[in-house]
This record gives sequence, C-alpha cells and structure tokens, in this order.
Amino acid sequence: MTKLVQYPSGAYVLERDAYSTPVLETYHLGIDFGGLSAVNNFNIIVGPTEISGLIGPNGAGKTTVFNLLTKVYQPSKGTILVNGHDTSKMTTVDVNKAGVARTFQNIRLFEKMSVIDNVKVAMNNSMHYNPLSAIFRTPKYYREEKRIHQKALELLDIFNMSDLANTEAGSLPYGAQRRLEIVRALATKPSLLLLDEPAAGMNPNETKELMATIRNIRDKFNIAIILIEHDMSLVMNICEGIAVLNYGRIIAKGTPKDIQNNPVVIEAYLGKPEKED
Amino acid sequence: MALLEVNDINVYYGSIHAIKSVSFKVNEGEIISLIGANGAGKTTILQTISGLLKSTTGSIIFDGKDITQTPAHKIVYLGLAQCCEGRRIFQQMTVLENLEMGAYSQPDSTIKENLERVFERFPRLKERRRQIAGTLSGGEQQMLAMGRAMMSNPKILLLDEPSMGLSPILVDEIFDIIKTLNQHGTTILLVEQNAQKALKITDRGYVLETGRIVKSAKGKELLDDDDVKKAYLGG
Amino acid sequence: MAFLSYLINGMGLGSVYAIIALGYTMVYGIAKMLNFAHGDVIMIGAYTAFYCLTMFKLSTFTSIIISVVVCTILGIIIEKFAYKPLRKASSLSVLITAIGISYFLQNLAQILFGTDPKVFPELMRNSTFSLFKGQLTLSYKTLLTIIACILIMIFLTIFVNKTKTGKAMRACSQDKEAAQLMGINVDNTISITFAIGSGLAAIAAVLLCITYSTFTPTLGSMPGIKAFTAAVFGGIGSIPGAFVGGLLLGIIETLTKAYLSTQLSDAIVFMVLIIVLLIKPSGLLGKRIHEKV
Amino acid sequence: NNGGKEDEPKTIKIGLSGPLTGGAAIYGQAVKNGAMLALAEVNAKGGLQLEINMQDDEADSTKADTAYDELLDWGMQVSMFTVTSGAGTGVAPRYDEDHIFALTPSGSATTLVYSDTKVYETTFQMCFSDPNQGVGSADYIKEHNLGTKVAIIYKSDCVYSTGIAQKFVARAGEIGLEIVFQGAFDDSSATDFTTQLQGAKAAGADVLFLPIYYEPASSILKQASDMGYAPIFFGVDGMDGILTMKGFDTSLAEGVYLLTPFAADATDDLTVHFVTEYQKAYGEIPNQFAADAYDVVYALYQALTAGNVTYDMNAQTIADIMIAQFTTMTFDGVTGTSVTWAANGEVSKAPKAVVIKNGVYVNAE
Amino acid sequence: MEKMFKKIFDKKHISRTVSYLIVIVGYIIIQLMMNTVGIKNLFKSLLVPTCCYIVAALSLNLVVGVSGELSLGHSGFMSVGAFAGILVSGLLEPYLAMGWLRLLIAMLVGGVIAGIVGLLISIPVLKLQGDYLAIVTLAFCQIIKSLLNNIYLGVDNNGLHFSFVQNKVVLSNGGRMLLSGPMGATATTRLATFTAGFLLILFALLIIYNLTYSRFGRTIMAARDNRIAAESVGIHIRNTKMLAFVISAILAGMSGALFGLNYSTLQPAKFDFNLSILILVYVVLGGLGNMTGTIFATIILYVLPELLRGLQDYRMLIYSMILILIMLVTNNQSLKEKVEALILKIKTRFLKKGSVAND
Ligand SMILES: Nc1ncnc2c1ncn2[C@@H]1O[C@H](COP(=O)(O)OP(=O)(O)OP(=O)(O)O)[C@@H](O)[C@H]1O
Ligand SMILES: Nc1ncnc2c1ncn2[C@@H]1O[C@H](COP(=O)(O)OP(=O)(O)OP(=O)(O)O)[C@@H](O)[C@H]1O
Ligand SMILES: [Mg+2]
Ligand SMILES: [Mg+2]
Repeated sequence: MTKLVQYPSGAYVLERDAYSTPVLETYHLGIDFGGLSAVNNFNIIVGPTEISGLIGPNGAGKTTVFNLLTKVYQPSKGTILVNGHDTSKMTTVDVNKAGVARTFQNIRLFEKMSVIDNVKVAMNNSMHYNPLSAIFRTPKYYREEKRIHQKALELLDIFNMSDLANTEAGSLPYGAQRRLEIVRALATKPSLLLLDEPAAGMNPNETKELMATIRNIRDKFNIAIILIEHDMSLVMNICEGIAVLNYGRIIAKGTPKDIQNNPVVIEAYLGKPEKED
Repeated sequence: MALLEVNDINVYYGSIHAIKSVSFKVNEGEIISLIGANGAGKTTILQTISGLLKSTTGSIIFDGKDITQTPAHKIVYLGLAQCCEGRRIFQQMTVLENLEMGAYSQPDSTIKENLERVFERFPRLKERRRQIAGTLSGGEQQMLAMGRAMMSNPKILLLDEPSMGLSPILVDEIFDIIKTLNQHGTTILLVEQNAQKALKITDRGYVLETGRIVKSAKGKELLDDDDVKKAYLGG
Repeated sequence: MAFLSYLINGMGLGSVYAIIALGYTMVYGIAKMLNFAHGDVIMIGAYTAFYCLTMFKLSTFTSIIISVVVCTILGIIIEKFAYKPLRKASSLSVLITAIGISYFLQNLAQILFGTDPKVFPELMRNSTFSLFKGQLTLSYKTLLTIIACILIMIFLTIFVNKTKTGKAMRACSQDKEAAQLMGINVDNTISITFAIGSGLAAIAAVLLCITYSTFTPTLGSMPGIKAFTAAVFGGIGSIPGAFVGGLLLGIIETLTKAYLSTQLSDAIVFMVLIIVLLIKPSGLLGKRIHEKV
Repeated sequence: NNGGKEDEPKTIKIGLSGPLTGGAAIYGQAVKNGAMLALAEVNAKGGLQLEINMQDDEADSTKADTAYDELLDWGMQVSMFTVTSGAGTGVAPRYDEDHIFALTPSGSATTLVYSDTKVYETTFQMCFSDPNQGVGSADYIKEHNLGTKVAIIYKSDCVYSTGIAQKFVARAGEIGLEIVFQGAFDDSSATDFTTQLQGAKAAGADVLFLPIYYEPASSILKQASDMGYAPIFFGVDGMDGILTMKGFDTSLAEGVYLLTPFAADATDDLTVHFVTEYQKAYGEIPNQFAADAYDVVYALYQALTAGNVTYDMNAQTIADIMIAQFTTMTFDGVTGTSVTWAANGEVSKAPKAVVIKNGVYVNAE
Repeated sequence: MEKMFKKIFDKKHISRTVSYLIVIVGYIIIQLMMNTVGIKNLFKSLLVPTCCYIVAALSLNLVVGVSGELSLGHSGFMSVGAFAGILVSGLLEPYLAMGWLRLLIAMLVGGVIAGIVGLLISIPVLKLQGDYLAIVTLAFCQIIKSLLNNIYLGVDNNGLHFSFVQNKVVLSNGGRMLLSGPMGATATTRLATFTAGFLLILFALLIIYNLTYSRFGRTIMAARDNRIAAESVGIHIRNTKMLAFVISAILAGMSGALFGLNYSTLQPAKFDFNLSILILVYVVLGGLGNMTGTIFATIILYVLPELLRGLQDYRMLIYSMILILIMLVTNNQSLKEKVEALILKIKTRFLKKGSVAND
C-alpha cells in the first residue's frame, strides 16, 4: 500500500500525489436541511490519482456530500475547489465541465435510450458540430458521429458491454445498469469520479469484478475516484484513503488499516468484526 | 403443514418468460431463502405470491387458501406482507403516515402497539417520524420499508433484499431482526444478494437460475455447496 | 370605496373559480391526472338541478341532493369506463381521453337539452345587503359561495390528511403497487376520489348558476380552463392552493377590468399568472418537491 | 335519351352552412329550424321543389370553407350562405369567384357583401347590416332623447358585436351623443359583468347600449338588477329571444329597448302564422335567426319562381337570374315588409324599435 | 443478408424511411388522381390544411414526444406564423407578382417570427416543469389570441396604422385593413398549394429526424429521461430544451403561414386552446416521438369529422366517442401484447429465412 504524506495544510495525501495540485479540496463544507445539519465542517483533500472511500452509517450524509460536490445542492457553508478552481459560482453542469462526474445511489439512466446513446450523451461536450450541420448532414457531422461512436464502444468495452450497445438502457439487469452509469460518467472525461454505492445489489462475484475494474479505470485514465460503499470487502481492498462520516461530520480519516482498527468507527459503523472468513 | 405452497407457476412479461414452472414450499415458522443472480426472477416470484403479478398456470396456496387469483390488496388481510425491492415507500408522506399505511389492513386499535414494536427495532424512525419519507437517506428508507411491512403483523413476511444499501452494523441488525421476528412466530421468505448472511440464518434455500429452481437444500448445505460458493458467495 | 367593491366582486368571481378548482386539484392530487371533463360534469350538474327545479318542481334542497348524486354516479361511471382501463397508460393518453369525455358530454348535452340557453331559477331573492350607507353592496350569493368554498376546502383538507381513506388516496397517488401491498383497494380508492370530485362539481354547478343564472351546454369549458389555471396558480394538488388561486385569479381579473382594460383583461391576467409562476415556480402554495438524489 | 328519370333533377339544391355543434350552435340550430319550416311550406305548395343541405361549420371560417366544398360536391345551385358573419367572410369571395348566388339569413357584417376593394356580386343579406344597426341605434337614442350619457358593453372577440359597437361609436361622435364608458368582454369572461356594470354606473351612464346576443345580455340585466343599477338598456336584433329564454325572469327586461326587424308577438298574419307553426314544430318561440332564415327561403322561392328557374340550370345561370330578381323585386316577410336589396347586396328594411312592456314587445313609437 | 434485415428492422431506420416514403407516395398518388380522374372539391379543400396540421403535429411531437414537455399552446405559434405570413404577403403583393415566391417568403417570415416568439416564451416556460409549464404555454396561447382579437392594423399611402381600439385606425382612400380585431385578416389572396404543403412536410421531417438523430436529439432525450443525470454529465438542460422548443415554434409558424394563406379570411379565434388540444391529440395518438404515426393520426383524425358530415348534429358526438375508443384500444395492454407477439413472430421468421438464405 502506498504511503500517505502530509500537505502543508495538514491533510494527508498519497505520496505520489504530493507534488501536484489536489483534484479536490473542501474547506468547512456544510449544508442544513431545515434545522438538520446533514453535513458539517467537511474537509478533505484528494490527490489526482487517489481512490478514496467515504463510508459511514446510513443517513450520515455521504450522498449529501456528493450532492454538494456536484452542486445538486448548494452548500450553505464552505468552499469546494476542483483542480484548484473555486466552484462556488458553478452549477452542476459547470462542475462536470470542470472535471467531476458521478453515479447515483438510485440509478439514474436515460432509460428509454439505447446503451450507447447513454454514453454518447455524456460525450456531447466534446463534440463539435452545430444544429445546422446536423440538419443538413454535413461531412463534419458524419466525421464527428463516427469518431464518437468508436470512442463510446471503446468505453463500453471496459465492462464488456459493447455487445449490449443497442439495448434499451432501462431494460438492462440491475448490475449492468450500475456499470453503465460508471461508463457514462467516464465518458465526460472527468478528473474526479464519484461513485455512490457502485456495488449495491451485486453479488460477491460481481463485486469482485467491479473492484478490478475500478482499479483499472484509475490506472488507465489516471483519475481520482471517491466511492461511497457499504461493502467493506470492496472498500478495504481498493481504497487508499478512507474518510468516515457520522452525523454529517468526519469522525475518522486514514488508511484502510487505521480505519478498520479505529474503535470509534467500529462502534459507529463496522460493528463487531465477523468471526470467521 | 406448509404455510405457503407455490405449485408450478409461470410468469411472463409480455413475451419474456421470466418464471418457468417454479414450485416450492414454505413451512410455518421457517426462514426460507431464494438466491440467484441479478435478473434470475427472485423479485418476480415474490410479486407473484403477493398478487401484483399473475401466474398463467399452477396455483399458490397460502394458509390453506388458494390465492392464485386473489387481488393483491386482499391477500394482505390473510396475513401476508411484502417488503419490496427498492423500498417503494410513499415518498411524499411522513414516516409516521407510511407506517400507518402499513397497518391499513389492521384494526385501528392495534396501530399503537405495532408502532411501538417498530420504533423499538428502528429508533431512527422514531426520531424522524415527522420527516417526509422521500428525504430520508437510502438506509433510513430501507428501515422504513421493513418497518412498514411489520406493521400488519403478518404470518409470513416476504423480504426482497432487505439489506441492500445498509451499513455493516445495520446489515447485522437487520438479520438479527429477521431472526427475532422469526422466533416470535413470523415465517420469512427472504430474497438476498448477501447470500452468505442469508443462508446462515436460513432453514432451507432455493437457488434460482434464469427463472428456474435449480437447487434446493438446507441453508448450511448450500453454504458449503461448491457451485453455490462459486456463483453466489464469491468463494 | 370603488376599489373595495371591485375587490368584493373579484372575490365573488374568484370563489366560483375556486370551487371548480378544488375539484380539479382534488382529482389531480390523487389520480395525478388533469380531468378536463370536470367542467362538463359541472354542466351536467347544472342541467340536473335545473330540471329538478323547473320540470319536476322539487325543492331546492332535494334538487341539489339529486344533482350531487347524479354527478357522483357520472363521475364513477366515467372513471370506470374511460380512465380505469388507462391506469397503466401514459398520463397524456389519459389527458386526451378526458378531453374526449369532455367533448362527448358537451355534445350529448347539446342533443339532450338543446343548444338554447337556459336561465336558472332564482333561489335567493332580495339578495343584497348594503354597508357604509349603501356605498358598498354585497350580495348574499357572493357571501354564500365564499363560505361554501371555505367549508369545502376545510372538509377536503381534513379528509385527505386525517382520515384513513384520505391517507389511502394519497398513498395510491404515490405508488399504486405499494399501496396494494398495504391492502388498499386502489380501484375503489380512485373511484372514491372521482366520486368526491364529481359530487363537488354538482355543488359548484349550483353555486355557479345562482350567481350567473344563464347557462348552455358549453357552460363547463370556460370556467374549466380558468379553474385549471387557478388550480395551477395556487399550486396544483394543494387544496388550500386551489382556494387561494381561485380567489386571487378572480380578484386580479376584476381589478384588471376595472383599472387597466376590459378588452385585454384576459391577456393581462395570464401575463400576471406567468410572472407569479416565475417567482414561485410551483404555484403560490404548492410545495416544491425536491427530488432526493 | 339517357338511363332513366332518376338522373333528372327534381329539386333546386340550396346549400347552407352554420354552426350545428360548439358554442354558437344555438344560432345554427335556429336557422336550420326556420329554414326547414319554410322549406316544408314551400314544397307543399306543389310548385317549384326545393332541397336544403345544411353543413356544420362550427362558426369557423376555415371550416366554412370546407363546408362550401362539400356543398359544391353535392351540386349546390343556390345558397343560403352562412349563419355567422365570421364564417361568411371567408367564403364570400368564393361565392363571388364561382358565381353562385348566396343570401345569408343572419350574417350581418358588411364583409359578407363587399370588401375594402370589391363588391361581391352574388352575395346578399336578409338581415340588417351591422353599420345599419349601429347607426340606427345611435340615431334613435339621440332623436328620442333616451339619455345623455351612454355606456357600451360589447363582446371583443365577436365580429357582429364589435362591428355594431364600432359604427355606433362613430355615429355617436357625429351626432353629439356622449359615450362615457366602453367595456368589453370575451368568450372566456362571458359570465361576470359586474365590473363593467360598475364602470358604467360610476361613469353616470343613463343608457346602456348592448350590441350583443341575448344570452350574455340576460346575465347583464340580472347582474345590473342585483347591484341596483337601472339605466335604459338598448339592444339590437341579437337581443331578440331574451323573452323566450326558458326560466328567464321577464321582469328584468322590463323597459328594455331593442332595434329589431322581427318581433315574435307582432299581430300581423304572417308573423302569427310563422310563430304558431314554429311552435308546433319545435316547441319553442322562434327568434330573429329563425325568422330571417324563414324569410330567406321564401325570398329565394319568390325569386326562383319569378325568374322561371328550372331544375337543370347550373348555378351560374341561376345566379344571373337571381341577381336580376333581387335587385328589382320587393319582398314581404316576417322580418319586414316591402323589403328591397341594393346592388351591393345590402338589405333595406325598416328597423323597428320596440320596448318591452309587461313581458311583451310594444312598438316604441 | 441477415444484417440487412436487421438494419431494415431497426426501428429508427424503418420509421424514418417509412415516413418519407408515405409522404412522397401519397403526394404522387393524389397528384395523379387530380390530373386524371379528378377528386372531390371537399377532398381538395382538405389537402392544404391536412398538410399544415401534419407539420404542426410533427413539430409539437418534437416538444411533447422527444423533449417530453407538455405544451398546451402550440396553436399560439401557428397563430403568430399565420398572421405574420398573411401580413408579409399582403404587404408584398403590390411589389411582387410571383405567388409562390411570396408564399415562400411569407412562410419563412412566419417561421422566423414564431421562432423569435418561441425563444422569448421559452425563457419563462423552461424555468418551470410539468403541469406548470403546460399552463404557461396555455396562458401564452390565450394572450396571443386576446391580443390579436384587439389589434387593428391598416395600411394606406401614409404607411401602417395600428391601434388597440377599433375606431382609431382611420385610413385614407385606397387604404386596406390588414387586421381588424376579431375579424382578423380578410380578403387575403390565397396562395397556398398542395405542393407547398407537401414540401413543408418533407422539410419538417428532415429537420426533426436529422436533429433527433444527432447529438442534439440525444441531449434533448436525455434531459427528458433524467434531468439530474443529464446535468451531471454536463448537459445544459435549458439550452437543450430551448432548441427543441424554438425549432418546434419555427415549424409551427411556417405551417401557420401556409394555413393562413389558404383562406381568404382568418380569425384569431381559430387558434384557440381547442386547436392546441386537437394537435396534441394527433401527437398522442400517433405516438410520442413517432413521426410516422403522427402523420397517420393527423390524416385520420382530421378527415374523420369531415367523413362524419352526414351525421349532422351527431357528428361531434360520434367523433368524441371514436376518440375515446381509440385511446382505450391503443392502450389496451392485452391487445398490445398480442400485437407485439405477432411482430416478434414475423421478425424471427424473416431473420431465420434471411440467415438460411445466407448459409
Ligand atoms: N432534501 C433533503 N431534505 C431533508 N433532509 C434530507 C434531504 N436530503 C438528505 N436529508 C437527510 O440528510 C441525512 C443524510 O442523507 P444522505 O442521503 O446523505 O445519507 P447517506 O450517508 O448517503 O446514507 P445512506 O448510506 O443510507 O445512503 C439523512 O438523515 C437524510 O434524511
Ligand atoms: N417490468 C418488466 N418488464 C419486462 N421484463 C422484466 C420486468 N421486470 C423484470 N423483468 C425481467 O424478468 C427477469 C426476472 O427479473 P427479476 O426482477 O425478478 O429478477 P431478480 O432475481 O429479482 O433480480 P435482481 O437481483 O436484479 O433484483 C429479468 O430478466 C428481468 O429483465
Ligand atoms: Mg446515500
Ligand atoms: Mg430483484
């Protein structure tokens, strides 16, 4: 496992990321829902190639953190920097253009569209032809469509899904839908990928495959990944750093080892370790 | 005697043949698991039992009555409750109202006592009883769905992936609750991705593959079965 | 003083919009459909009451009751034959069917009752009283409509929020399958919704006719659109919203006519509606439903 | 020479289009009833046999266009044109182009008989034209000193109503009649008139001119009475019918003036005959639309007979004969006696001012 | 071989080709009939309006079907286009003798002006969702109608005269009223032809299909299927929907202009809420996003009331019953399943045959 080093700010990042701008920094991030402080004083720094985990009991505020990072909710307090840029004036769309892509806890695909169109939608911002070009089918249109088609197929191949390309997304089995969401997020060429419970509803075998793929994605695309997950086998295996959230606050940060043995985390989240296995 | 008996049911979605001649039995007081890959048809079977889908053949006998053609809303009154996959809580009602709806089939006098029971199992729900259910976190919604199903004090409880999206502590808790419910006399038909944990508390289990039952055995036996291990336990 | 009396006129008009809007909102809130035939059920209610009163010479009370019964049954029949088979269809298909029903009722009435306008019998004679030494006259009809409206609003609010059936209705509106699993008979519950909505239509019909006396088979279409607008204005699905929306729409319309222009009042009223919706995108009292992400 | 007698026409085919469904169906139905009554009477005489084909146009000019084509396909030889002005304006140029004679019972806009740039040769009117009524009303009010301050309430999306109101206002300016208030309403606000009435009242109007049909007029009378406002109400021919509305409290209409060519309570033989027969056939008292339609059929019959029109003549030939007849003949009907037509198609008959007393029309003179 | 069959059965291709084919073949047949055996006046008079309604319905389908927003004010755009077109044609008449060119210019201007209005309207409209959006489009349609009912516009040697009050427009000799309140435009020179209608349909199909099967169509559908997810992948929802809305308005405006120039008189009341609903009925019946279906539905439902003319007073009653029945039948689940099964059968048989032939 890679070593963590300390930034001047006091935050820990991976050693290999220590000399580049962090992909994500949050300072004193917080939001209230009518009196309920769902996230409070949330500070993390994520290096450009780190896989980190965000765990915590149900209702701790993990999904809310993702919603804040992607501006689905506007933070009531605090700052978010993406690749060093302040996002306070950005919308969800801008944040995505700045390099943040995500999946959703409750799957949100474009259900009535084909698998490949789901991916192509996400590549829209890297396509360059105007409506007139589309209406009158100029050579540029064909060139761009062809290019994007190839790219989309390549991305689908990450999960061996290219033969499902023309299936309607809504009719895919649950696991495939989760994977498609990840492909779609990747298609926006993010520098930070947020995965909200990617393994939910998958059986152990599928989870294992997913684990390998997530690592692959990081290596291939050289991006940072934050994942929310309740499946500890996945979290402890692939995350390099973990933050634990409870009642909207970070109660522990560190490597998987630190977290696994942290009594506060065990008390609040992990429960007694399994006897066998 | 079998509390629930499913005989040779076939279910179609349009032209898709989702369930193919499935038969099984659940005896009173048992915990039965259905395991199988994504899309194997587990949810479909539960929905057929609870009356939301109709089988084209065969019969479903519950508590001595043939409920094959009984509409879903009447089946509840016989003592069968289902906790759906994907929670299916009433998003715009409060937590409390959701629970009250769970007791719709029960006389009003029992609501209070049932509510106590649910709140005891899920203190978080008591804390949030005035919150609009749709704004609960994923896990909280799952608790609510379980709680709602418990409100009708059913003879048999059909659970569709109750541990999905729950924190490890809560997963353990949910399985404890299932066990406790069972000890207090509720028969359980359980569908789980978390086959490991499910089979541990299960009396008997059925393995489903693309709409067919391919294996059935005691829970412990399935845990040790090589095929099952390979396919569903990640071993 | 003129302003005040315009205001009161506006409230009179508004309360008629409101009472129809309540029916719209009630059905919308539960069955999630825009029942464009609601206005025409009102029309049928008006004819029923009219014939009871004039042809059969029944008492006012009996006539209203019969009209309520007829509309309720009509509502249930429409629901059973036209909307129920479409439970699983897209909401647009239901909308179009509702419009079909609306055309049907209108044309049927034209054939059954003729196209000539009828005048509703005077049920409330000597119907004004004066305030401020006669400077301000207020009619009992207006007062009656407003009071009826408030009563109906309170009744509906309590019914939907506090009773078991009411809660079952809301459950059905959110997830029909899950509601079934609770033991709720979804079909019956939706029928009840239509029954109540249509029963209300009969009351609205009588109040409408008391105030505006003349009516034809197309009675329902104009107030129908206005009431739909009022319901949206107040936040569709919200029962108090329908009341407030209707009242405000009436007041705005009247004040526009009084102070801006009678010719362009329609354009101005709808302009105001657009502006209000821009400031409050889910209507005055509508709750913005935040999708949990 | 050819197959058999069946091919030989045995009637003159008369086309007609009007609203049979939709909001304006009252007028279409009345015209249909009046026309059919006259048709039966005329055919019973055993002379020239007529046939009427009425198409629904929902008072919509584009649908009237389609209806016109349907009538052409049917083989229309002469036409009763359209019931409403709006619909008629659209087809008037087509009657002119195709040279088919058309006499409208109730389309009162001038645009049915001429446009800004040309006179439609073949189109004629049975009813007063809007300007006639507007001017006539203004003159009557002025001459008889009914009041000094006049208010108008008109229907802004109705061709008929705006047409009359427009001419009334213009004429009032010419003869020095003071108009203190003008209020409009339209289809979507045709139930509540309290605001307009209050406006008129506040402006001190002692005459309220209502160039509208009787249905909204009845509401206006009622609402005015409710708020204790009692000016002199002055209506036009569309007001006719108000007394026969089912359930209408006629005391509300007491003292209402209206300028109309037809009064169902008139005691001349023609009117008495028409009203009794109409009541027998349809169970209700005819209004001005039915009366105009009744007259149209008789006027057509008179001209067809006088012009020796035969069944096999084509529409264009007939049109020439009819134009010649109509510009020279005099006609006596229930809506007027000694009626004549100008070359541009406008009718000339004396408008009668009546006032409602004890629930019946009384000659106002 | 198999590939070819698959391609033919590919929904996108099949429906696109079929719509173009139907339109072209239909046009040719009708033209042939007109030039040989002749057709009834009634049918001749229905040709242009049918074309206009088809285009209006197609363009509405872009908003309702493809973009997923319920619009109840589509007739408003037709209205704007119609009156703009009539005005332009009327004003050009003294200077431009060629009718077809005037028609073309009128349609283009009608389209552009409707498009501009659409753009302006879309700013408030697209801030709203669902039924709130629907009511604002309805409101917009009412506003247009109400305004046009009160606009008096005339032209004479001194130029244009405009007023909201009827008597204010006084024209010198030789002047003409272009718009006169509820009377609308009168004495318009009729320029519309069936061929123009046919070309407009082709043009509309070209725009709609090519747009739908491009990156813009994808984003429009994505915004429809899941707003939040679309935003999360960088799709600007409002711009996307605005594109659909404005294009739809342009096409509706063009169809309105053609419609307006098909009659010598056109009243603003024509373009009311009921017309919007009528077009919506065509769209829903034809199928959301289904352009071929929309064409068929429009033809059938527009011609139906005309065929029912013989029924006189019962016409609209029967029409409404048929409408309800059609909705019930087309949404009948078991019927649908049967049809689906049948299609599947045919498909598999064809594919098998295809592959056998290939082997
Ligand atoms: N829109 C909202 N309005 C009110 N409360 C909300 C809203 N969204 C979230 N909450 C509350 O904020 C808290 C955090 O929710 P969040 O969805 O972030 O939890 P989570 O950590 O993702 O949990 P889980 O693992 O169960 O998904 C919960 O208590 C939830 O009820
Ligand atoms: N509404 C539907 N329409 C068409 N096909 C469906 C529908 N629901 C389920 N199916 C299909 O029926 C089969 C069985 O689905 P089911 O949901 O019962 O599986 P499951 O075992 O519960 O899977 P999971 O673990 O993902 O919940 C699958 O192939 C699925 O694609
Ligand atoms: Mg979450
Ligand atoms: Mg399942």
